[in-house]
Amino acid sequence: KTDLVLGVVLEPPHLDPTAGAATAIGEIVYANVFEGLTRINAKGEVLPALAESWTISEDGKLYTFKLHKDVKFHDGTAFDAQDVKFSLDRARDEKSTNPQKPLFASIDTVEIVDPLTVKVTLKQPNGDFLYNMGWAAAVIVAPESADTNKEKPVGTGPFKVDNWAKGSQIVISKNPAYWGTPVALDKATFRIIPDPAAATAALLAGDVQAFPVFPSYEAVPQFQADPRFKVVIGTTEGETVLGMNNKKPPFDNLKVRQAIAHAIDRKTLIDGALFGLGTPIGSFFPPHHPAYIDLTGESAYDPALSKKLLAEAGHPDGFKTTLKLPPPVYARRGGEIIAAELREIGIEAEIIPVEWAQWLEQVFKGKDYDMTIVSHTEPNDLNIFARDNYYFNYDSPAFREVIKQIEATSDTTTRTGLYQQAQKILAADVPAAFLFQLPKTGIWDAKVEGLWENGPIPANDLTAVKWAE
Amino acid sequence: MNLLEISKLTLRIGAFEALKGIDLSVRTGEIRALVGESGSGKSMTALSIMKLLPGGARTEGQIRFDGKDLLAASEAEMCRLRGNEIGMVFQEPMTALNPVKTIGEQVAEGIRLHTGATRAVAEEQTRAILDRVGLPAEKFPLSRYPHELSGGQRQRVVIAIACALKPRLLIADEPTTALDVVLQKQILELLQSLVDEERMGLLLISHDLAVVADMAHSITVLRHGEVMDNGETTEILTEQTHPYTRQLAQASMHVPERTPHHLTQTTPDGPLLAIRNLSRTYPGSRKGLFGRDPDFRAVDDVTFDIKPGQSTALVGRSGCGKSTLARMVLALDRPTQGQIHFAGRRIDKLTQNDLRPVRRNMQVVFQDPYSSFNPRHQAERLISEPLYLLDRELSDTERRDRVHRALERVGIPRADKHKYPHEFSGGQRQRLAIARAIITEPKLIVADEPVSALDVSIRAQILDLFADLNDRLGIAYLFITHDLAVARAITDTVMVMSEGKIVERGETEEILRQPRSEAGRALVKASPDLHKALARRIGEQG
Amino acid sequence: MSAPTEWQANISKAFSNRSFVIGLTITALLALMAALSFVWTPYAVGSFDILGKLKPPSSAHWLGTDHFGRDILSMIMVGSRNSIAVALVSVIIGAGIGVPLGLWAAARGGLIDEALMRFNDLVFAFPALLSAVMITAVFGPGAVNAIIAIGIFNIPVFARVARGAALSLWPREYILAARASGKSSLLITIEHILPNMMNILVVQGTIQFSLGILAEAGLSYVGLGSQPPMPSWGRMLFEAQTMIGMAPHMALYPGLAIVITVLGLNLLGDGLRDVLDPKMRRERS
Amino acid sequence: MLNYVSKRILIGILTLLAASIVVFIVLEIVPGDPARLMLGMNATEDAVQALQQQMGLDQPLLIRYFSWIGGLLVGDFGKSYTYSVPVLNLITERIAVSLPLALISLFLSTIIAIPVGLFSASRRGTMTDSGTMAIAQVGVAIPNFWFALLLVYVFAVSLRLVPAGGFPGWNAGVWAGLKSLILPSIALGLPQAAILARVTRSALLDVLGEDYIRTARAKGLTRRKVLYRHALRNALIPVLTILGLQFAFLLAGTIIIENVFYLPGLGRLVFQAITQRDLIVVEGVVMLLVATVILVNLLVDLSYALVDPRLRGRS
Ligand SMILES: Nc1ncnc2c1ncn2[C@@H]1O[C@H](COP(=O)(O)OP(=O)(O)OP(=O)(O)O)[C@@H](O)[C@H]1O
Ligand SMILES: Nc1ncnc2c1ncn2[C@@H]1O[C@H](COP(=O)(O)OP(=O)(O)OP(=O)(O)O)[C@@H](O)[C@H]1O
Ligand SMILES: [Mg+2]
Ligand SMILES: [Mg+2]
Repeated sequence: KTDLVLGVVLEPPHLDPTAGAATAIGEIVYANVFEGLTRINAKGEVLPALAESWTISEDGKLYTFKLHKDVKFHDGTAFDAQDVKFSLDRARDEKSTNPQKPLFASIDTVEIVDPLTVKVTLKQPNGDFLYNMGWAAAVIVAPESADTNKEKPVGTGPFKVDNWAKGSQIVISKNPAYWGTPVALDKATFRIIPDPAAATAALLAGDVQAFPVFPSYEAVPQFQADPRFKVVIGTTEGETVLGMNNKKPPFDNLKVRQAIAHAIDRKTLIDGALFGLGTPIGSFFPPHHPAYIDLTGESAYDPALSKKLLAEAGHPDGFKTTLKLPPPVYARRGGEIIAAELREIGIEAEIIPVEWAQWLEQVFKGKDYDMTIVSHTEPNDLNIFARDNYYFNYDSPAFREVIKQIEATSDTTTRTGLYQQAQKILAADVPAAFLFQLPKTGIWDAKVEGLWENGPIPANDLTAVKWAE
Repeated sequence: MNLLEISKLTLRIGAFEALKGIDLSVRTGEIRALVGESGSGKSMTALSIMKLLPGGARTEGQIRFDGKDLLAASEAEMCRLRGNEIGMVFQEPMTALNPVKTIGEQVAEGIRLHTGATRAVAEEQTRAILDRVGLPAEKFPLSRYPHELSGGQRQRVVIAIACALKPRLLIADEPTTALDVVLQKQILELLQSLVDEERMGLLLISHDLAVVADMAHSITVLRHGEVMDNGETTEILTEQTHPYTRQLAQASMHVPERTPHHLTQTTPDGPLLAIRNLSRTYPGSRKGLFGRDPDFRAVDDVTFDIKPGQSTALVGRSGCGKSTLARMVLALDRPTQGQIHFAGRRIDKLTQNDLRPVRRNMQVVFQDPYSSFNPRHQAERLISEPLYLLDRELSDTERRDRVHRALERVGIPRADKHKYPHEFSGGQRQRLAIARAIITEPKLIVADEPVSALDVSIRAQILDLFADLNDRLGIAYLFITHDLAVARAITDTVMVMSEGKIVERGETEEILRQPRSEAGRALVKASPDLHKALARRIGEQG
Repeated sequence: MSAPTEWQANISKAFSNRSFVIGLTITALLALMAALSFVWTPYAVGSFDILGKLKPPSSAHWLGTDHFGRDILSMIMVGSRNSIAVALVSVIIGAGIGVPLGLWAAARGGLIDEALMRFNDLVFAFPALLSAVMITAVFGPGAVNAIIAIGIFNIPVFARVARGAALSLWPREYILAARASGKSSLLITIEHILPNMMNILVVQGTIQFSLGILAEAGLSYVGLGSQPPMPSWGRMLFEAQTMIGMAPHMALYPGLAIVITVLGLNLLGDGLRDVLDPKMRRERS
Repeated sequence: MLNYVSKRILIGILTLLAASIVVFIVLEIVPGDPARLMLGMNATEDAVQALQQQMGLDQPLLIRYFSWIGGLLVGDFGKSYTYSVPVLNLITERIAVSLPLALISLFLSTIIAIPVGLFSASRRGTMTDSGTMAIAQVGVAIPNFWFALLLVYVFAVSLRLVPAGGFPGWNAGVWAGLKSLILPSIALGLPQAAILARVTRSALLDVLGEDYIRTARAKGLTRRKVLYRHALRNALIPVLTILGLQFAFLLAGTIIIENVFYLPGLGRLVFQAITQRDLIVVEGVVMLLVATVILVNLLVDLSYALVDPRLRGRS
């Protein structure tokens, strides 16, 4: 069997990862249709891709990429240094609509040495640069097809997009002219199934054979008990937090934030909202990362302490506030539980459900909120707490300093130390209450092999997927 | 053997006994009239024969048609009889025909059903019968729909349906009540000639003795579900042995006593109501993409006067514009042209507020005693409604006095003032309507067909009341009616209206005796008149 | 309103009408349940018991528990408040605005009438749910906005019914008589027209009420109705949807609650129509 | 007649125009920026602005309105913000699902309801009649999405007779397409059938009380013949009215049902477009739905004239 039907929850608005942030785009095209200079594998490691190798200068500012030869785009045009320069310059351009523009911010110049060699000069050293070049937003596109990639994506990957029935499914098929190791599948269909109940039914009925990110936690035990299926609970980069508006009273008071953090029972929360499938976190860092330290004890569940802290902060009877919840089920269900737990210590949180567009407008951009629940799924995003004007309104010079050092360091052990220092600062300052790491619930036919177990980045890399005999 | 022989027919609907042991017979070729006041059970008798009674009705006794007991007959047997052997014509021509089928289809349906004729043959027969009832196919193609025919024409179609297969018995349940007198005459003549031609038996139902007096061979009088009187027409009408029959006959011929002094009385102020060149046009209905029917003049250049205390009748065929004229006089509708003067003042352009003093002096009585009152108000509140027109608020005692006086004048006990409309009989309601009209002591009452919905005996009482009020209070009337007997009874002068115009006017007696206009002659000729019928019968007998 | 004797007659007629009696009983029980939920429910609806989640019906939880371990019976009881409130208020809004509009159009005729009919067309032309989606997109989901969305749809319904009834009353002779008594359109409308169409309005009100319950459930089901912690039948169904395989009782009972409520109201409406609407009465005789 | 139709079309166009203004204004005040939504949380401010410019969202309201309306007049619905394909293409793709769904449900509800109504009316007052009407009464009270849920549970999850949802596309074959529309059509159509059956029955009973029915009976027609030949056609007017209303209702009903069965129809398109702030798609779909409702109403009114000759010559 050489074809596979995969279920995905969200339909991508279009298929150009350099022009839209939707994870749904990456989940279809990353590594399958488009490739970057580097790529990130299932473990989150950086591997060579279109760049077969690279050298880094002593000062860490000059990267020289050696490109693969005989690579062709799906439309038959050849891939060379020209395309790399075009892609990177286009992403950095003033008029660029690249959703991850900050990834390219450190690039100073891009030069073509010869058709298979590119030199990239950075403004300052950046320990994450190679990793960044592995993101979906950094894939290499051809100037001829760049503008039409949204509809007719033309990449260098092992699959070509065949057909997109809007609202229903996207079909990709094997690219016979692929430069690298040929893939085992001839055809893969991504069927769009937003509804959890329908997803469950579709898997059970065999309409889809794999659901790499299954949308319903509650149905998981049912599949675990069924030998036809393999259930894989992996990790993601999604640190889920109860964000608080750090500049808005009463959340400007550390004691109030601490009180809230101590009022939340992470176990109940994970059991109730995720049916037990998440990992509790005590700071803003993924547990699977080598530099992770468990700080959940810092904000252990202790309602009595919460009440005491509240009283110390001048709110012995609690207060009224709001909790804006975006659509995902972890937020909506988690919000209900947290609101109930806050009620126990006297905080009356009115639940206001919002759509993503509203959330971005009101909470993220307008900072017009008291509390919110959201999962930060971008990898390596500890630095958001150091950003100016970020929606938490958290402002800690000490933390900024640590982040600055991390960015300028490439040495792993130094970085580990710095990461741990940063984690501790956050756990102490409680700019947000840290809840859990979002799980990746993958369910697929027991005979399917090679799908990613974890989600270091949003992708359904099908290059190694095949049916067992 | 009689064609139809009903004996001891009893009919119960629930606990209510609608018919109590009726005996009735119709011979072949005989026209039998079934007469009685409203609710006496006439229709129930007819429906019993057809076995088309409402659900829940139970019958006892015997109905023999041609020797066969219909009450024992199966539904299938009845279906074979209906329309084939027994035909029936209903009262309301406007609703008796299926609006979505052509008249041809509706007539042919029964023919095909009973004779099994082919479409072509049935169509041929349909043409013939429609031609016979006066709807020749050249002028009235079979493809016409009922709404494309007038009331009289529709009733002809209904008759054609009933007579298509030359039934041996025809039942006609008030076939003309909904039509004006001229049409009534035509339809009755049509029925008569059909019966004569085919030697059918006809059971002709009516509430009006005068209507059937001319035609029927024999009469059965029904009251409260019981037969009161029964016999040959001449005998019944001339001898009037049964008191109820006598009562009916007298009511039909009743003329209130009036002192006609008002007629000669002239007032220095001139007429009470003066109408000058009054017209009312209704926009024509739209036809097709470009055209529109020409505007329709419902009232056309009408001029007349009513003096104080004068009682004037406005007579004419249905649709000639009488009600339209009345509405304009009452300032409920605005004229397109012309002027209306009331008590020396021009009123057709006044605002609602300026109309108040006028309205106080001009009140109205309508035709339908059932819809003239808000069903949710008590009599006291209903009849005191026009007091709203008085310039000052009345005290409670004054108001009560006025109500009592008005009730007294129309002959309703004071105690009834707390009753609701549905607790009064039709005649009492019409008295209440009159009480409401006179409570402001107006100078003019416009009455639009105030007695045409009432049974003859009640009609006589109401006419007396009108005459009496005219005498005692000197109220002038504009009395709209299509019934010449009514006009004759209580008016001094009469105006004949035709197609929006007043074609003739003069003293009532004179005009009714010797109409000069064609419209007037047609009306007079067609009016049922018990006197004349009696005279004719007696003459025939020698 | 109505003549007392007429009332008595109607009441005795009503209680011999099967639809009316069954409908009234169901509706009364519903109202009772809603009222009771203010003072007592088997369990508090705000308290979670994650360990006891998704339990099938038992003697402890008659209708079982949901995914947070809440008692479904208690949720249904409290949810009935929400359904009743939303449906009732939107009927009041619809009737409060629609009826005067319809009466006005019928009394004035002409341009105003035409304008009202066009407004009706406009509102009717929007698929109801779609407008509700748009309204909640603007104002955010919530009970109040659900009320507005449903209420807006009730306006033309009541306007149309009121207009139709008033138009059939205006040519009545008692209205002509009142006009001949010099009363203004407004006064006639208040004294004669409105009281005489009360029956029709009551019947329509019942119908809209039951439609309102369905509409609220639909809106809550797509997440646009009232928000937690207030339980709502539609949202309970939405949440049950993903768990229908393991906890069908979660989908069953709230759905039944909706069906029984709507059924009761419809029966009540049917019964009322039989008793009050003269047209039907004539048809029966 | 022609005159009447042209007048109705004119009114329809005015209604559409009014609707377009209402929709445009309502969507204008919906909070949320499509450009920001597309670019996500890491986007820089200038990237968002650049995208807004690309989408034409930086233009003033009036200009956008008129260019949109102008486009509509020549059949150009604009270009989707998120999908960046012509809105018309999106709509035509989705209509291929929604229209069959609505039509099949309408067909289903009609072929069930009218015979049931006739059957019940012809046995008026019997146990069969009250039994049928009791079932219909329950049917009216069932929310279609709940019914859909139960259907999925029974037929797709437990019995696995039909797919639980999804739509393979018409290229996968007509039968495959129809198969995936079976449950949704039943979920939509059956509750409607209950309503329609009740209306049919009561319209028939109304008509059976008319005088001309008595005339027909007096001709010798049996009850049954009267029912079919005289009553049915006269009862069609209220039935047609409800059918017209139902079509509009079905179109709206598809919004929920398409979500339950994850069918790629108009309903889901518009729902999704609202959450993604793809306003131009929302506007296009709303206009289309409104136009459909107006058109269906017109057709229903015209079909009245077909049924009832009295209405043929009216102004
Ligand atoms: N379906 C019914 N149920 C109960 N009573 C009825 C029914 N139809 C008629 N009646 C009653 O039966 C009696 C006789 O009615 P019927 O229709 O025969 O009177 P009628 O003499 O034809 O009167 P009209 O001149 O008004 O037509 C009346 O008292 C009437 O109220
Ligand atoms: N509102 C209207 N619009 C158009 N035509 C009308 C209107 N009202 C009445 N007509 C027409 O005007 C003519 C006169 O009507 P009117 O009611 O005055 O007749 P009428 O003499 O009172 O008849 P009837 O004796 O039947 O009451 C009729 O042909 C009628 O069709
Ligand atoms: Mg009768
Ligand atoms: Mg008249």
